[in-house]
Amino acid sequence: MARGLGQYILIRALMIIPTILILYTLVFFFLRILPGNPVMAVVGTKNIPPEQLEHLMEMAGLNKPLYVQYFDYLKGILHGDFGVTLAFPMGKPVWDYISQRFPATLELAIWAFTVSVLLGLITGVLGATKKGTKVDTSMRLYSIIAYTLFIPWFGMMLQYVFGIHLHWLPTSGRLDPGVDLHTITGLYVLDSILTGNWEALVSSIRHLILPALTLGIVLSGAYTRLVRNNMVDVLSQDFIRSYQARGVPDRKVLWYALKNAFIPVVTLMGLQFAILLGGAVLTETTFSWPGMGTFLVDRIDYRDYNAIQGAVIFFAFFVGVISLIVDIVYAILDPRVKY
Amino acid sequence: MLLEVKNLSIYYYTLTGVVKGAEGVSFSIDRGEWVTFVGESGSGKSTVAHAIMNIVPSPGRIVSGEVVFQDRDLLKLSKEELREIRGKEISMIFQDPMTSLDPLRKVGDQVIEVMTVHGIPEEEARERAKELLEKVNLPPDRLDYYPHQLSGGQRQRISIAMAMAFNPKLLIADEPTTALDVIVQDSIMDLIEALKAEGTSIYFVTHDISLAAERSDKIAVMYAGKLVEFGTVEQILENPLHPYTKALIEAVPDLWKEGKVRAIPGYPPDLRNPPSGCRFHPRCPLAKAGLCDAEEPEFEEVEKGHYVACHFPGGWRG
Amino acid sequence: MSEPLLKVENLKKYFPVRRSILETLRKEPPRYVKAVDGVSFEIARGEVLALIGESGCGKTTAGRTILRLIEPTEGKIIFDGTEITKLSHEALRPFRRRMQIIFQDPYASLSPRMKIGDAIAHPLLVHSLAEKEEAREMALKMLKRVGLTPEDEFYDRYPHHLSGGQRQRVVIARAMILKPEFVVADEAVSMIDVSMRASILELLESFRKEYNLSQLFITHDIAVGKLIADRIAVMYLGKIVEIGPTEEVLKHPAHPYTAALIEAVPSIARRKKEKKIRITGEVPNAANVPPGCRFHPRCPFADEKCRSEEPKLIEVSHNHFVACHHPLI
Amino acid sequence: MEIAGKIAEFLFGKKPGRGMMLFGLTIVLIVLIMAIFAPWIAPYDPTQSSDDVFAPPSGEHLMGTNRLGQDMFSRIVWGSRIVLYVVFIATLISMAIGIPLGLVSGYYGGKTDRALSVVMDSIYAFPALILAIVIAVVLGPSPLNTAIAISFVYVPTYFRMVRGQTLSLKGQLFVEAAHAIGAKNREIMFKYILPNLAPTILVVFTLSVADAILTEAGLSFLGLSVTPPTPDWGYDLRVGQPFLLDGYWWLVFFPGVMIMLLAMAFALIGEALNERVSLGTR
Repeated sequence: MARGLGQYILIRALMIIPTILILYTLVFFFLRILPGNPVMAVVGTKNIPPEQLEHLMEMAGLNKPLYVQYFDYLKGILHGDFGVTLAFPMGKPVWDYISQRFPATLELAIWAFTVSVLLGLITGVLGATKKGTKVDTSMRLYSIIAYTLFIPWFGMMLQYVFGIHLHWLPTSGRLDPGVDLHTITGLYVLDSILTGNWEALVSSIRHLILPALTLGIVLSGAYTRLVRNNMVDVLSQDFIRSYQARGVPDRKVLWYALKNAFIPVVTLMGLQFAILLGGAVLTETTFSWPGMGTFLVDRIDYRDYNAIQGAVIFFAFFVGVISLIVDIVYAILDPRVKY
Repeated sequence: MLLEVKNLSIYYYTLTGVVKGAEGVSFSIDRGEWVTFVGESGSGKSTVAHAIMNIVPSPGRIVSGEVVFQDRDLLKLSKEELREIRGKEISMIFQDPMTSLDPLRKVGDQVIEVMTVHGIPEEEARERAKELLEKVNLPPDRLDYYPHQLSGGQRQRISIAMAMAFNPKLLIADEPTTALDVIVQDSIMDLIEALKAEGTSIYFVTHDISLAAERSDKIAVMYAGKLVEFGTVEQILENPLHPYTKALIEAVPDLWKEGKVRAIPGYPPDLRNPPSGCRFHPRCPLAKAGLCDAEEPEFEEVEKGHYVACHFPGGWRG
Repeated sequence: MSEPLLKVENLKKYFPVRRSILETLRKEPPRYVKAVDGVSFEIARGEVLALIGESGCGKTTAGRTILRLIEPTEGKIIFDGTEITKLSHEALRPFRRRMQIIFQDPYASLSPRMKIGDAIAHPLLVHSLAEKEEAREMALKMLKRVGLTPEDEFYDRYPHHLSGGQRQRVVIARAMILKPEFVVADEAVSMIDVSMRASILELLESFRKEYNLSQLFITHDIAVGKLIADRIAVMYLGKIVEIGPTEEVLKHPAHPYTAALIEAVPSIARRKKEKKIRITGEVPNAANVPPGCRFHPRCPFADEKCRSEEPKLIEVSHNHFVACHHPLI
Repeated sequence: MEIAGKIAEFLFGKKPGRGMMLFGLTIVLIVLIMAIFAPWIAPYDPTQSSDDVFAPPSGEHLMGTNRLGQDMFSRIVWGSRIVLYVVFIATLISMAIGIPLGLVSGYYGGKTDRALSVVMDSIYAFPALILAIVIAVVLGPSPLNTAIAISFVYVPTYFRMVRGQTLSLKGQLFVEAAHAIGAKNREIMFKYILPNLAPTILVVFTLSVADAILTEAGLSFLGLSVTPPTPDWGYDLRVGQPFLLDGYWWLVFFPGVMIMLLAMAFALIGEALNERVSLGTR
């Protein structure tokens, strides 16, 4: 069994490759269907000497035939080379940015994810166990409202109330100015604990609260709905009544029902993570959070196609890894999964 | 008297109206007695079974009646008192063995749990679980299986093993063999009979009156939420008094009987809006206008232990 | 006996077992579920053959394969002298008119979004047997014929307005409007309430008389088989183990499995029974068929020969065949 | 007439979710009227600057004015045109591609189906907003381009839903019955499968419109949808954010509320429809 699971994980891991390839191909060709070329896009209509243009083209690898570029870049990725930036500051490895920005996004994602799942579970179970009552209706409304909250707006409202009006929490950045933190993982909360820097810990948590709540609440709506519906479904099944008929205490029965209702939620988590990353772009922009999202938006302003390409492919890889983890968790939780 | 059900009514409050799942049902079961409830889908036979355990699924509600089990009304017990009876004094087996076990837990854990929630230490329960599996003719290693790894028949055996954990006073079997093939059905019936031999009373639900014929002591016939006839096997099968009972017997194909079967004309009624008077009157050959469609017949004892709710019991005999 | 309407020879249907990614990568040989494994029989015009067996014995697959709703793996299906096994879908269409099927589940065999009248009329349009108006008229007549009156009211109803018994009448009407010569009735009454089963059976019987309709009546219930069939075939794990005239098979079962099946059927007429044959266990997985006689692991009479050698169908009495090394008669 | 009555009954009949349905339809109707009659409803020219900057909401300026002195209410009214236009075009395109592709792919199966599914799944699994950003960047800011970018990311939604449903319907008995009566594949797809898909398509349509509204707002918030001074809710939100610190809340409050109300309206309609659909087949 254990060996089977190990091999399953391996094979499932290999299956990320086509997904990333497809997205890479899509993005690669998308970014090249525009008239002119990426370098032209950056320099615009500025009159620059032909030799300098030539040099720029070479630096970006754009003077080679398309298919050579395609495979060159692919080869580069395998060595962690995501190309260089084309716009200010020019010629810096994209990977340097990614390695610096990604931990910030990951930290935000982890907290937002936790908030969303916890909120979704609580509200969903509440709705299902009080099915048909006012509580149920409110939970369903909560689900729809949370789902349709517009992240920047919701973020700004929280900034306005808790930051600007009440002065409780900071509204931008990851740390208060003047707080020093020696980074190890790039996840500030973790780093503060690892280095025993309590001032930084408090500061980083305070900075996390509003962005994580914003993103977490918006994402929780989908969980509320799914948990509620699954739970209602499971609670109406025979095995639940058969537990009751055997004298199993209600508390335990509810727990078993939750376990069953949770399995489809695991599948949703994979997809939700993708939505979470999309939402992170908006959240980071709203809260000036120095992550992958603000990096992407930054580069968009410069029309820096190499950097955009690098960032998107990295996102694809990350999404692939998450779906792998989700599948493994699923296989462990559900004995019916065959591998 | 082990179980006495008095005037039990269960309604389902659905979005499209109130379905009167069972109405005014009264009967009793003696110690060691096997009573089979026969009826078509929607007749209320399973609803009553669920009500005895007080596990009527939502949106159903018990609206009136008493379920007196060993001199205590089960419907008035506290949650904890009821929980102690469930699975220990009264056990239940469900219709669909595919859905009546938790798919995420090993069957062994589920069997053991029946005993631990009623105060038996884990270790002892594990030993007894093995014995129970042997009793239902399953190898003890099946305890380590997940439900999806077992066949329907094997799962139903697991359910019976759980029901046997405490030598219950009453076993409620809700169509336990409907999803199974005849040969497996036969062996499951043998197991239930074995349980009865140890003194357990059986409340058995089936739509197949011939299955009722073979092993039960008494038969209860239900139609459209009403108990229409109740008596010993001989009384019901050899001297049926309700026209529905008679029609039901004649509608079932029988390997050992020559001649045709006869359908009952019409369709079962919609229980949101049941027929007035006797609920069977639109399909009944004896129905008399002004009486059967207006006045509900009383459920009365016509001979010793033989009850019927009909204005013309046995009326076809002239 | 004249030329049979339907002749099935050595019909086989193997389903490949879905392999996990691991198994595919390890290049493990593909395994098959041998749902139907060499079935042969004939049905005369106007004859009803009951195909009886427990769930998983392959009876339903056999019925569908004969109609080529599932493609056979091997064997021949000869309908009215023409082999239809290898016909293209286009060439098969005229035969679709002549052979029909009635499914077990009346809830699933009608499209929820199609008026039942249109569902009945559609076969006529498919085969260009009538124009729209005419098809409607014929469908109305058919509704009346199967007892769904007032027919013009029923025509416009959707399946979810109907009870199970009524739906099965619609399904029968849809199959019968083409005036087929042969019908596969797959457990046609097992999901119908007991009180209405007899009327559905009567309806089928009336069509047999009217169209001289041959039927392959697939059922798990021998008692139903007894009621309607001229002959009975008993299937076990993809093979016919016994076939013969209904009376003969029921009174003198030659295969231990048939005998056990008969004994297990509950009955009002024979209330207290004593068991002569007791078989244990359950039908094995069709992906893992036992060697020799397939029934030997459960058979009380099994010996060495049964474990190694597969029995062939032999005639034990007139027209009564059994595949057993130790037939009971 | 009879059909109109049935539709009215379906939409407003005394069924669960009636409140949600009514609320949703009312909001959609209001926004529609705003868009159609914008020139008559808006009191000012939305792009006209004035000296009256950062005026708080008042009788004169219902939703205040921004840093250029433009009337926010007029901008909101005119902005509805952009949202509706983009979302309508985007949904139309993605349905036109996703539905037929999913139907044919699911019905016939085979290698093409598998290849197509892998591609669609890959796109589906990727953050929709980020993909839309990439496409919008390449195409340049214009409402039509935004619509194309959005439609691209929703094709897989329709494809997967239709394909999945087709697969499950294909295995249903009534489809097998259609084969048995000799119906051709085309007839089976259009007469037996498509009508049974319709309710689900309707539900997914409303939900994906809700989603697309938020995606459109996201793109314009990032400055990828319109060029100034075109009035657009998402863009106004972005431009107003820096002034939140000074307490000018109305610059962001109203555009955001509109985005959400419209998205919520469609989500509520979808939820109500979903309930009706699952009720109808029971």
